[in-house]
Amino acid sequence: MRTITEVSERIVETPSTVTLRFRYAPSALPGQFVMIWLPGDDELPMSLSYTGESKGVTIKAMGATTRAALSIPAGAPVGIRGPYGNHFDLTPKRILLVGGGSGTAVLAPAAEAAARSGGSVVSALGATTAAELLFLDRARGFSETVEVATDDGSRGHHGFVTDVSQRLLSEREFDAVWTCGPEVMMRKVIAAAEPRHVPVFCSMERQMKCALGMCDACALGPYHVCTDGPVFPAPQLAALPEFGRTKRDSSGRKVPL
Amino acid sequence: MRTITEVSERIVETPSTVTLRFRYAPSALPGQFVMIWLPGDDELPMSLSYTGESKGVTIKAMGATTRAALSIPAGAPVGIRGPYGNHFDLTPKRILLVGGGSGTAVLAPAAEAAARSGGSVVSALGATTAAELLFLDRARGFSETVEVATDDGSRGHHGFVTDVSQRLLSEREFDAVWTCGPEVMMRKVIAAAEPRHVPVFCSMERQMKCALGMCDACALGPYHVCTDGPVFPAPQLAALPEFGRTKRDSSGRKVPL
Amino acid sequence: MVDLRTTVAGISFRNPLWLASGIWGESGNSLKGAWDAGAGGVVTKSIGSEPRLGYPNPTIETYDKWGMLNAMGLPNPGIAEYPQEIEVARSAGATVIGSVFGADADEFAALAGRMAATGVVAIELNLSCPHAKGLGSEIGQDPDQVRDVVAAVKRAVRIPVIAKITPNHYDVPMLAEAAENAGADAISAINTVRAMAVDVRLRRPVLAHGSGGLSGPAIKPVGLACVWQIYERVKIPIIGIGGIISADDVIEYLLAGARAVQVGTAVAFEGIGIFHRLREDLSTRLAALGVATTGELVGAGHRGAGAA
Amino acid sequence: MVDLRTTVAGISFRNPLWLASGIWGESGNSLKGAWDAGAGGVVTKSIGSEPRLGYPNPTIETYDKWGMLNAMGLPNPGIAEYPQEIEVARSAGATVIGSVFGADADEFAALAGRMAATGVVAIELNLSCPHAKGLGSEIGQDPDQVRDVVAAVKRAVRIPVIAKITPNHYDVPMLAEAAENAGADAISAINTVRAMAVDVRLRRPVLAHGSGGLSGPAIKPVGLACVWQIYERVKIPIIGIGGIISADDVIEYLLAGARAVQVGTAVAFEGIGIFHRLREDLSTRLAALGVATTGELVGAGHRGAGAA
Ligand SMILES: Cc1cc2nc3c(=O)[nH]c(=O)nc-3n(C[C@H](O)[C@H](O)[C@H](O)COP(=O)(O)OP(=O)(O)OC[C@H]3O[C@@H](n4cnc5c(N)ncnc54)[C@H](O)[C@@H]3O)c2cc1C
Ligand SMILES: Cc1cc2nc3c(=O)[nH]c(=O)nc-3n(C[C@H](O)[C@H](O)[C@H](O)COP(=O)(O)OP(=O)(O)OC[C@H]3O[C@@H](n4cnc5c(N)ncnc54)[C@H](O)[C@@H]3O)c2cc1C
Ligand SMILES: Cc1cc2nc3c(=O)[nH]c(=O)nc-3n(C[C@H](O)[C@H](O)[C@H](O)COP(=O)(O)O)c2cc1C
Ligand SMILES: Cc1cc2nc3c(=O)[nH]c(=O)nc-3n(C[C@H](O)[C@H](O)[C@H](O)COP(=O)(O)O)c2cc1C
Ligand code: FES
Ligand code: FES
Repeated sequence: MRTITEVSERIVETPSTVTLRFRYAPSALPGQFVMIWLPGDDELPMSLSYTGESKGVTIKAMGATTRAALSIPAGAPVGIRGPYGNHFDLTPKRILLVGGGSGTAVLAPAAEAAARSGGSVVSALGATTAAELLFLDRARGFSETVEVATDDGSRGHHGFVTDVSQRLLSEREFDAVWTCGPEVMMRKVIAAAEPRHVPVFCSMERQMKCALGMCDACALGPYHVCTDGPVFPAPQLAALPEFGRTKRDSSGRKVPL
Repeated sequence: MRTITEVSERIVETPSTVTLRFRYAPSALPGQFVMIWLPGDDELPMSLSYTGESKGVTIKAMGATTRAALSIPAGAPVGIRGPYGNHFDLTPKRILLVGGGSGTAVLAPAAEAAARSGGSVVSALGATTAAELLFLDRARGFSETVEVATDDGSRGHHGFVTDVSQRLLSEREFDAVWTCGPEVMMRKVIAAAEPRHVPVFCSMERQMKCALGMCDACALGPYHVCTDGPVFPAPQLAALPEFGRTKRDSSGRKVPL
Repeated sequence: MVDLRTTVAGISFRNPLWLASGIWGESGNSLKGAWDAGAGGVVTKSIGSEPRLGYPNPTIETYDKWGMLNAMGLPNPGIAEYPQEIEVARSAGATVIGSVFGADADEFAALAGRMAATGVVAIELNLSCPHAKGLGSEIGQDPDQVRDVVAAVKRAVRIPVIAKITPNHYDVPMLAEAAENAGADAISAINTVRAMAVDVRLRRPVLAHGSGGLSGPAIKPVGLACVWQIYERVKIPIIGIGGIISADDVIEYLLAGARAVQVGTAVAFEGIGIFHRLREDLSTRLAALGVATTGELVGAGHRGAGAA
Repeated sequence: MVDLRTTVAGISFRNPLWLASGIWGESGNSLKGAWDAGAGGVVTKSIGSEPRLGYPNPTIETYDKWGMLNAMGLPNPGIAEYPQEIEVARSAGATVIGSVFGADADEFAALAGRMAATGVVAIELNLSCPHAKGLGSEIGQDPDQVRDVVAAVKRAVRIPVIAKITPNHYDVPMLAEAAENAGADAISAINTVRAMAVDVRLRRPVLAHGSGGLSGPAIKPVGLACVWQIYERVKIPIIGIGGIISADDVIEYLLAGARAVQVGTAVAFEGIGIFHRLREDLSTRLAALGVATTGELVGAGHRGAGAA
């Protein structure tokens, strides 16, 4: 039940991130992910950074497989199954998008859909350094305002993107916050939004094997990220001791994040 | 893929023949057959003598299983699969029906359908003796004329039903002849109709196991009775050396009819 | 009302529908989740002596709604860390069966002992994983080794021991007999059927491991044949596994001789809600068939034609 | 144009799509029909020394479009009457492979000799029927008996001998090796997988015989695993069987190591026209994959990642 498709286009987004575009017919909603098989290597969960007929995933080098993925040329065959998981609720109209690193990949198509249907998006993008800011131009397209933070101060606010999002939350009214990035970052986003009663939705990542809610690899408290997520409303996460602290490795053991 | 259903009604038609009625949802056309499982015993091919929502088969005691079937009470469970096979073409308007013994079982629903859609049916029914005449009353319902022949002369023409059908063919115009009965009988019907260019359609019987056109049990020349039949146009049969002469037993050996 | 309670090897279960090993069974929260969803018992992932990462992905392949192929490679957190997971499920009231796998009788016995100490109600011995070299089925296909493993485990624990049998053998009941002779308290059958998928475009096996095990509706007829034949050869209770997705599937297994069943792949096809649905459907169906307890049906298929 | 011709054990076939034994194979007219419909070779029903009526009905059960269960019980007209059937097919130009089954090496050898005299191009030994006591799989599961049967048949005939292997074994390639060591010219795999169905209303097995053999798409992953593993252990050509219904299924078997394939149950699902469709689809698909002959693909899955 995998579809083998060719990479139709390969776009270098940042020094550590590429987007692979490919034709894949099944329809998908922003927030959903696919399992992408890099033959000879591994099969990984990747959020769709493009959800139209020509789909795309945006991969950041994290370990061996994702590093290898960076050099996949256009024309190379990849296996796709999915899309899996839930998606962002597109009814809120005024949206704060908080993307950390490659987290912006999954937020972009959701924000584009929101903007297309008359919503307004304010984006706060963070990265270690200016060159690593993902989808900055794309964000300008779907956002009213784009604010930026870098760890090294090479662009925008010198510091955490959560400083920026906290300020935005105090300056403006939002119906929802959509965020994806390191869990400590998302924890802070939730903490800042809570007193203002703005609901936060986080796109989560865990080890995945089956993506079918069966093998338990992606267990997160009582949830399976593959079927109950990857998008979780903040209250579900806040109740979990592991959120922002531990994950499970391939063996199912709890390990620090 | 069998449906277990209860015999809703049991009608003694003749000393050697009973009709079992039962609910069975799949739609069927006159001429088609089902595989009926008499649990603990065998599973046999039986033409549908009633093709509506409440279906029916009319069983004549031939051997051990059909004899046992005669004593199946109302309420007993039977397994049904099908319907299988082709069916009578209902476009001809003036129809001669020639039924030998239990052969009338498969012809009756076809004739009823023809009559309902404005056709006219003339029926020639044959049996060994008057008591064995099947569906005489039913035939009066769908026929313009019903003529009868018995081997012992206890009713109607004393002799073969083919004598009657031959006469009818010479007296009247028909668009088609539908026949079912012993193959020697059907051979004669074909012989009589041929010079008059009236197409004849015969419902054939052979050993059946799969009823799916796979196991070869029902091989008849190049045909499988279960999928290419049971209704055959006469020219297909006339070309076969085995028609009216041999059949295959359960082992696939050719044996005399 | 139909009474769905069932007793296997002296242990009572609230219903005969257990979660199969390897499904929702790595974490305590998931075991609890399956219990909360209505499972009558929950079998843990097969646990080994050390943490095991399992095989790289792809680890699964699916076939419409009729089958699934997997080669997970027995990933598990290892027995040292596992008691805390079982505790999560047990403290929620779940009836937990602990599954273990090992390379020889000693390892099985040691693991079973540690597993028993966690408070599980029974041990299931995975003698049948078709795709982990040196583990599971290599042992499980040899009646002598089955006997040794079961005997060693029986010496090590006081709780009931269930031997889980492979279908990939010419004489499956012989394996069950070997387990029974060595003192097994129950047999569970079957594990997955050795199988494989090849990708036509890429000219390579789909699963990273190459071969794997087939599960889901496709193997129900295989599991039924195994349970039926085992029932004719052993006296201890049998837990039927393989392809169960409907109440009628459950009843088929009961008639073939199973006292309880396990549900695996159907959880992927339908979600954990399948336990609730199966429980409701089973009650309704049994009531319609005029059956008051599932026990009435156990092995009834062997007693010739019952009333319909 | 893609060249579909294939050579197995020195015999050339116009395409690699053969009719499997037991399907359209009892009568010469049907063998001819399958040939006329485009099959590259036609395997007869397994023929024994005497006529056999087979089991009473029900002899089959179907599962949607993914599987079929059968226990025909090897009905066949017997070797005395069968030459006339083969003659019908041969005189129409068909490439006929004669399948035989027996209770021991002597009977197999005698049958094979008589079968060879009919002009078939090769003998297939049914060492694998899962539901006929004392015949087929009881012999086929024992490597010593496989060796004896194949050796005796090889002494009795000059035409190639194909050993048809059961999947119901823990070490299927071992059986193939036994056949190869005894001189078999090819292996065909697989026969049906031991299986069963139970009727819930009637509380009895559906098949009159009780158990039977599973075939159709459900067993394709099983057949592929067998062919793949056999390919790694023997040098003689392999004919892949089990669940084939599409051109991609055929290619999967080629990649796993098959040089030709046989199609059975799909004939029930689609009709004999499947041979024409498979031939057309296979040509189209191979052309799209840039493959000129099926031979290029045989075993190519083992050589690691080819280009896609
Ligand atoms: C639903 C979902 C959507 C995802 N979407 C994207 C995406 O759009 N773009 C993208 O670049 N990545 C995404 N990921 C994460 C991606 O799958 C992992 O980064 C990838 O599996 C790492 O593979 P690797 O073999 O290169 O790294 P490994 O060698 O496995 O690991 C490298 C480092 O990353 C950590 N890591 C590995 N997997 C994960 C994970 N799933 N979550 C958190 N940390 C992990 C490891 O612990 C290690 O520190 C997503 C994950 C999930 C579950
Ligand atoms: C498509 C089809 C539709 C049929 N419809 C009807 C029907 O509506 N009513 C009905 O009574 N019967 C019908 N039959 C025939 C019925 O299936 C057989 O008569 C029955 O199988 C005999 O079963 P038995 O076990 O009682 O007889 P057996 O003990 O098997 O045989 C008794 C005698 O009948 C002969 N016989 C058995 N089967 C057949 C057969 N299929 N054709 C010809 N002779 C046979 C035997 O050779 C023997 O002489 C139909 C058969 C087919 C193939
Ligand atoms: C993804 C997956 C993982 C499995 N892991 C195990 C395991 O760790 N131990 C075990 O004994 N069986 C394991 N099995 C086998 C199942 O417990 C069960 O025996 C088999 O899947 C047949 O049941 P099903 O058709 O309901 O899935 C696994 C099955 C699947 C599909
Ligand atoms: C109805 C039926 C009858 C069969 N009879 C035989 C037989 O006589 N001899 C034999 O070697 N295999 C026999 N087989 C097995 C097939 O030849 C084949 O090995 C098996 O069905 C798997 O292929 P498939 O999935 O394409 O059907 C039979 C299979 C079926 C379904
Ligand atoms: S990845 Fe298997 S349960 Fe989520
Ligand atoms: S009954 Fe099997 S082919 Fe007709």
